[in-house]
Amino acid sequence: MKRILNRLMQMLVTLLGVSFITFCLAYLAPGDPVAMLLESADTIVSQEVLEKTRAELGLDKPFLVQYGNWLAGAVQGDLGMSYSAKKPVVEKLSEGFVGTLLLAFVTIIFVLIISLPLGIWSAVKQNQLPDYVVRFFAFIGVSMPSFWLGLILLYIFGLKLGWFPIASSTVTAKGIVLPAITLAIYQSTKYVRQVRTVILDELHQDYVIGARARGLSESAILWKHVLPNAILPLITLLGMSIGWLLGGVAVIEIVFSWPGIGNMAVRAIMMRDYPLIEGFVLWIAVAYMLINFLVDLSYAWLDPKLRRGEQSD
Amino acid sequence: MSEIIMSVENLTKKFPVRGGKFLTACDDISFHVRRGETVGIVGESGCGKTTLLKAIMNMQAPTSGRIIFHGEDITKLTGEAKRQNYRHIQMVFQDPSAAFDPKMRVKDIICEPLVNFDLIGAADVEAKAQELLAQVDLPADFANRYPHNMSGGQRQRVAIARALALEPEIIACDEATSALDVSVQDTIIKLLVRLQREKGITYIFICHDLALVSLFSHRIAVMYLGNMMEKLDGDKLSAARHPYTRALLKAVFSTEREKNQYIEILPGDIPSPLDMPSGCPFRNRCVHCQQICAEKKPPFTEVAENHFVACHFPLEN
Amino acid sequence: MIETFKQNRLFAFYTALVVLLVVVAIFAPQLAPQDPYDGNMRNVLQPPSEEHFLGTDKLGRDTFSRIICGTQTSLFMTICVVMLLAVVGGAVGVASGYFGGKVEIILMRIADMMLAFPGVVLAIAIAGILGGSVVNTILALLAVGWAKYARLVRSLVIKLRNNDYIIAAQVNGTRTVNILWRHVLPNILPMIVITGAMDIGTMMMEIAGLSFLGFGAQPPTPEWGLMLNEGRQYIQTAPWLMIYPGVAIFVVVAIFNLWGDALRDVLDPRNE
Amino acid sequence: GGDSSGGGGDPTTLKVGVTNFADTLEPTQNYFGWVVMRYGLGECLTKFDEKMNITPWLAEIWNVSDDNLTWTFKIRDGVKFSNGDALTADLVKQSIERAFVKNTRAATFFEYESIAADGQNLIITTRKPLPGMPGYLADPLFIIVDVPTEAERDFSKQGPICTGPYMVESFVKERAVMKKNPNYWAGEVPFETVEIPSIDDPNTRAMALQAGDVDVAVNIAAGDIDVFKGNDKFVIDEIPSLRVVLARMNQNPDRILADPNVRAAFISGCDRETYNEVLLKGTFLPGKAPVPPSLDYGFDQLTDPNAYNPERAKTLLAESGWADSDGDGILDKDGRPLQLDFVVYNSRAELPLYAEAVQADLKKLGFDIKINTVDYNLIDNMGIKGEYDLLISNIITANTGDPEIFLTWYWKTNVDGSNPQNGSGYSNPEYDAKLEQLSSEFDAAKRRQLIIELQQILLNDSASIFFGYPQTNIVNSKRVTGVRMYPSDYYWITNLIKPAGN
Amino acid sequence: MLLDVKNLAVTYAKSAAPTIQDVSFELDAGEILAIVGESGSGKTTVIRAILNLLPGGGKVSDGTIIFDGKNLAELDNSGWRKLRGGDISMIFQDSGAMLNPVHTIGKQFVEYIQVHSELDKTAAREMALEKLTLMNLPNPENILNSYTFELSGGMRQRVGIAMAITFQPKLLLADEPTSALDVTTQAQIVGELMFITRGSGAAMIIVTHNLGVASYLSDKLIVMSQGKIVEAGATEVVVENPQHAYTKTLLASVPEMGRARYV
Ligand SMILES: Nc1ncnc2c1ncn2[C@@H]1O[C@H](COP(=O)(O)OP(=O)(O)OP(=O)(O)O)[C@@H](O)[C@H]1O
Ligand SMILES: Nc1ncnc2c1ncn2[C@@H]1O[C@H](COP(=O)(O)OP(=O)(O)OP(=O)(O)O)[C@@H](O)[C@H]1O
Ligand SMILES: [Mg+2]
Ligand SMILES: [Mg+2]
Repeated sequence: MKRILNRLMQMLVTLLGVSFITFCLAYLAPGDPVAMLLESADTIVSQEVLEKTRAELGLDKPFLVQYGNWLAGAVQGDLGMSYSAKKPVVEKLSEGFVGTLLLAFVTIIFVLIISLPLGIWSAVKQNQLPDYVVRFFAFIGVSMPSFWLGLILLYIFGLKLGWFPIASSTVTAKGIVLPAITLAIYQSTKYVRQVRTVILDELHQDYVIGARARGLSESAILWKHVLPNAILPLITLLGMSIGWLLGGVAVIEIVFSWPGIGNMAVRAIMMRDYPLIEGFVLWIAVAYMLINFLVDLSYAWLDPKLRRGEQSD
Repeated sequence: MSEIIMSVENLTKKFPVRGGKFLTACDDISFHVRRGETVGIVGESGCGKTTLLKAIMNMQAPTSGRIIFHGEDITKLTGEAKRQNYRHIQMVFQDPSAAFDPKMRVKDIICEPLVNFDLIGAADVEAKAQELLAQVDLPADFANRYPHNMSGGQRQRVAIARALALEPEIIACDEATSALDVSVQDTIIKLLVRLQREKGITYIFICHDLALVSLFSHRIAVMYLGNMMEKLDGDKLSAARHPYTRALLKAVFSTEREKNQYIEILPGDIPSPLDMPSGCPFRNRCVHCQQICAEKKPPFTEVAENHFVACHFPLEN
Repeated sequence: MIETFKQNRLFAFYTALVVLLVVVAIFAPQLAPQDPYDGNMRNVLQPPSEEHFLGTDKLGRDTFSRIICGTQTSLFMTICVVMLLAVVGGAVGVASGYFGGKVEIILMRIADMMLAFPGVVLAIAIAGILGGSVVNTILALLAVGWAKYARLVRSLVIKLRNNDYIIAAQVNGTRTVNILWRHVLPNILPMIVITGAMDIGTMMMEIAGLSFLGFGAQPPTPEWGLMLNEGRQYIQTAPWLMIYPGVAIFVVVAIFNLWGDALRDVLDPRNE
Repeated sequence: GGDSSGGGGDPTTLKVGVTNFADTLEPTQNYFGWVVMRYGLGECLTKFDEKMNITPWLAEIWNVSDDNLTWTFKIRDGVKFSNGDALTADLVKQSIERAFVKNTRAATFFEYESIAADGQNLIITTRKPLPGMPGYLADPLFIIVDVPTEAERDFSKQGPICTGPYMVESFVKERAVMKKNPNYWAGEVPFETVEIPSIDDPNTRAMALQAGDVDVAVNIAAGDIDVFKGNDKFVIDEIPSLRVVLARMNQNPDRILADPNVRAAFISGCDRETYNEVLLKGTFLPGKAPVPPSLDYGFDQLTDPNAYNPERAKTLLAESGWADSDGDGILDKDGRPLQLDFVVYNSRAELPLYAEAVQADLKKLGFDIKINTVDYNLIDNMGIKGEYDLLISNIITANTGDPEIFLTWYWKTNVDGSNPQNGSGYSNPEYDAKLEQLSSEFDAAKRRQLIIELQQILLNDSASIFFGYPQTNIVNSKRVTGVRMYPSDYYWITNLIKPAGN
Repeated sequence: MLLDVKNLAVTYAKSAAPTIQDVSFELDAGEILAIVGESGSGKTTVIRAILNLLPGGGKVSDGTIIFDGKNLAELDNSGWRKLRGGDISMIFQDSGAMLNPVHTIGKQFVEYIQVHSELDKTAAREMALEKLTLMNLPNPENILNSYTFELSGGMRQRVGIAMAITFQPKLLLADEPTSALDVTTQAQIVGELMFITRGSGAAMIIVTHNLGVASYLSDKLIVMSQGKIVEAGATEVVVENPQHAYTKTLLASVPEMGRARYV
């Protein structure tokens, strides 16, 4: 319990830091936020109006006060107004959220389906043909730019074969397939290697020799002993990937016109929509922390050392 | 009897551990070291030997207590003063393969202390290295080897050569031979003893092998759970009077088979240092334990000349 | 050195490939058959032919020449990024790992914060806010990446710090500066080099990704990511414009990945 | 090309691939009204036909008083808003007044003395004679919305209540879904639902159409149009547009382009013929003057002093004292390199192409052109503020029926923000005077003459560079019929688009 | 004869020279054989070769191992599995490390029992409890529910021994079973090993570098150096009257209480 509380405290501190950095970033960025908020394509607002709004929004206060206000708002779920959309950042973010969440989820499922069996297979058959084949493809995969792969898949399966939509400006079951597969291929190539390394590491542990000496069969050793041990490092990896995916995978979302948060972020950056960028960065930080926290929790639950340590506290 | 060169006074080291508790690794340890002598410190794993040595080597500040050397408390030294102190105290590590920078040649390794104190120039390294190697019975051509091209025993000789380079007054050894085969251990010990005779070096020799310590220490201190239990002359070990020391002696197997019939098994495990028994730390395994042992920690008493025992009921010979 | 090559033929082979790439990068302007910036605008979007080995792009520039020159851009940016990462991250790591204390706590907290981000996204944000350019891309990747190196180096230094031979050096009276310089640095260098070498591929890809999004190199720079982005417009009518830059990225990244792997096998102390 | 366009699909649903810059459907916000109109949601009092003639729409008929100051528009009977409210002159009045309150651009079209509703008649009195009035009211800014419903409806979130054939079902920037307006006044509405994904990337849009993801796609880029040409599954409606691609040149003091010689050299150095005929495959006509040849404003009789002539460009630069003193290939003067910041946006494929072509051509003359790609939404604001040396955009020249507003916005002298659209610092009293004349000239022939003269002034001053005039297109699969491109570019989704079977 | 090892040679890498060579010895039921020698001399290799558990691609490159009349080289996979933990058990230097850290000891003990018998879970657990009790382990129920990291070194070693004797193996292989332990614990474990083997009539091969332990425990002694047996014989004879120079040095180097001191 104490450990978890500790973790939460640490997360809060980190979040505070992240929020401060992003706020600084936006604060230092060129452009007058009030003007950006009020002005649009064809309107220029007079100096008095600017000053007045600035005072209203508290943007004439010292930097730290402004940060405090922003933080207070953020805590209550108010991240300010998006310059470009002229609507609350939170609302804007939530629009992209569904797409990103779904894409992340489907991708991870694909990744697991592809990489776990292949990784295990290649570890068990170390330095045999299956291992070489799997490693070869994994290697091809890591060296291939994902956006290029995406374009090629789009060309073949979207355009030539017409199986999947070219642009999924909305969340659809069909539309998610290509981006998820592109991401999954890209991620899996990494995973296969990692799974392989982790499994190989475990296979070289003493307890495997112990199990053999007790007459256990190789498959029992693999499934009952090696995998439970391998799961911990893999969970960490998985957590990192999910966090990464939740951040929105800008390039892929753009290639497939997927309405996710990464796509939105790139536009926000192009439009210099700093409140939205801030909100976005903060969201990523929160998502990452949450995932890490969950990973920690799962450790506390899966790792007997931690589980027992908890009880004796 | 020679002069006292170093005295450890009431040295205590506590480590904070999770849950706000403290682990007492060394509890009120005191002893003297005399010039030209070997002090052997024995004890089972976790009894605080390394912690004690780290305090002596000024690598870890003790929680309380002093270590007087050359008239000053060296635990208080910092910065340049601390560095200068190392001219007089050197150390030999347990694992001869880990004690060297793998990227350095032997000559650079053994002359590094001299270079550090600007005692020799770069030009003299080769010659000085060969001289030092000769002292530890290694051929001169070892000067240009790398540590990984040598056997464990050879490496330990290099380590000793490095410790000798500054001609220190004290050399501390933490399990300096326990990673070696017995035959190699034998030659290394012989080397150490020879050097002691030639140069009057003082050793503080930490070890868990009672038999080994008994064979070449002038003084022996026995530790258990951070506490010192008995201090006596090396040649009088068989006359030990602390039940723990006795138990240790009885647990030593011998190649002389008839001796093995005296093997006696001490029941129970060493308690966790986080969960120390009250009173005498050894009482839960001691067959002579009585009421007072649980209540009062036994003080050191001199039961014979230069023979101190921390026990309420020291055994008779 | 020569010994290493003899022992590890594969490593020698990959090193040769890397050297070849570097040579291509350095002499790209001389090697490119045509001016990568100036094309014949009357001769645009030509498919591969004898004259234009990989065809021409939307401004009639020779794709092959642009890809060759892209090696320079790509390699230059990547190597800058990786070296800076190693230096900056390494310095932070050594400082916090060896000295510990408050400095360490603060630095590592910041590093953790940086690591709490998917690097690419943050790099996009930074590059986007600073404005797309080669220098800004390098800065963005540096800002995002240093933490990983700092963490790595710190953990290496901490492990090292408790190593007997570092303690021995202290006991020998070695001054701190010398310990860092003579004992710490040479012993962490292989790991830094390995990490750096293995990162070259990744960085190359990230740089290309940034350019692909328009936050990296700007036209008319011959940069592969940018070329891919431009080629994307012609995926149907001039697919070679999209395919070859991708192939170029793939080949170069693959070579560096192979080399990085081999280098690790050669340098990694654990493999001795 | 891939010929796998899905044949089937739901006959009650129309899918249109568009580019969308609007974050909301509030017609008075920014230029978002354009989108409201293009999506078949909003309608105006008047409308431009295929020839850019003003025709009645929500207003049946109109006339102007003899003093040319009072306009009377008769609002069509029987028109209903999508919620069933009847359209009255009073509601129209409220709607127009709302536009004036919400957007300062309204006043750049006309300033009114009064607006009044009299039965179904809307009476607008202006301060000065405004010959372009009926055309002004065709601008999407003046889309007629049901103002009273604003009390319970957030237009910017849920979309306004209008009179068009379709109404909003859902809207986010990336995608709109419209549904049939059950109360539509002008005949049958053929589709139950219209799905409008926003596919900003022109190439993706083309692929989506080709793959059958959408039935209709707007503005297929030059690079892709060949794929559809000669493909019997698609119909292309391509017309010369009223658009011009131009780059504003910032000639405020201190800017390099303040020197007319440099501007002239710049323009002379650009081989516009090649850009349009080769790079853009003839989908654009080579540029010269502000108003495209598709509008009859004397294109051929205008003379361009800055026709392609790199030698002249070199001479001009030398005259102005630019020389390559440090041998880096870039000219410089007083230590300042000839470096220009060229602002571009991406959602129209030709713009970066022009910019890069210019960059390549002018490099040979010693210009160092830095391309700065920004989002479309930032363009106008940057234009207003003058944060550029060159700013390229694709602009409609006759959104009110003739180029008057266009010629005013971008080049009329901007005195203390009186004409914010002209952020370039261009100012020529002669030009302003002629504009003044034009603004109250009712005679068509005289107006034409004035417009020709205005253009010539701009050309002589090297005020801006006009790259080319696009063809615009809309391409549809043969699943649907009735898809048309209008020169005004306002009307994309109409109730004339029907399933092919019917 | 229970075990007959003849001319055993083991090679690790493909091309390298054999790590151990020409190792031959015999063992009868109930006998204890100790193997001593300097580190790296191949002691571990010998006993791992018997169970075919050589690490890192090690292979028996020559010689035969006959156990209980069977040539082990002819065993197939399932034959090996039956043998391991059945007729031959192994005790390691750190038995704790040989157990999976994420499962409880009980779970692994039960699993092991079920691999070699038809017992159901409860019966297997009963059996495990019984074996642990045999090893003087206090509170065996508790131990079954523990993870390895929760036990002290001595306890782990006892758990290892308890598991090893579960199926009354004919041969116990012990690789430095006391080297990681303190002297007092070492004495405990050595005592227990002695008690168990003598009690059950199992034969044992114990690898140790503690000559004292070897002479205390074993009937026969093998001295190895650089992959070869340099001396072998009855323990008494070898210890008291060593013939080979290496054995002599070795014995002379052992620090013995009461010997001539160095100082
Ligand atoms: N830095 C530390 N933090 C917390 N506890 C420590 C630390 N260093 C040592 N200890 C604890 O202090 C006690 C004594 O440790 P020390 O290393 O001095 O024992 P030792 O006698 O050298 O044992 P060994 O023979 O195993 O080397 C042990 O229980 C150990 O766990
Ligand atoms: N997996 C392996 N691959 C290659 N060589 C090995 C391997 N394991 C051991 N060896 C080598 O075989 C030789 C014998 O090793 P072994 O472990 O049998 O020695 P040992 O007598 O048990 O030593 P110790 O007393 O240190 O345990 C050593 O020289 C060692 O380097
Ligand atoms: Mg120790
Ligand atoms: Mg061994």
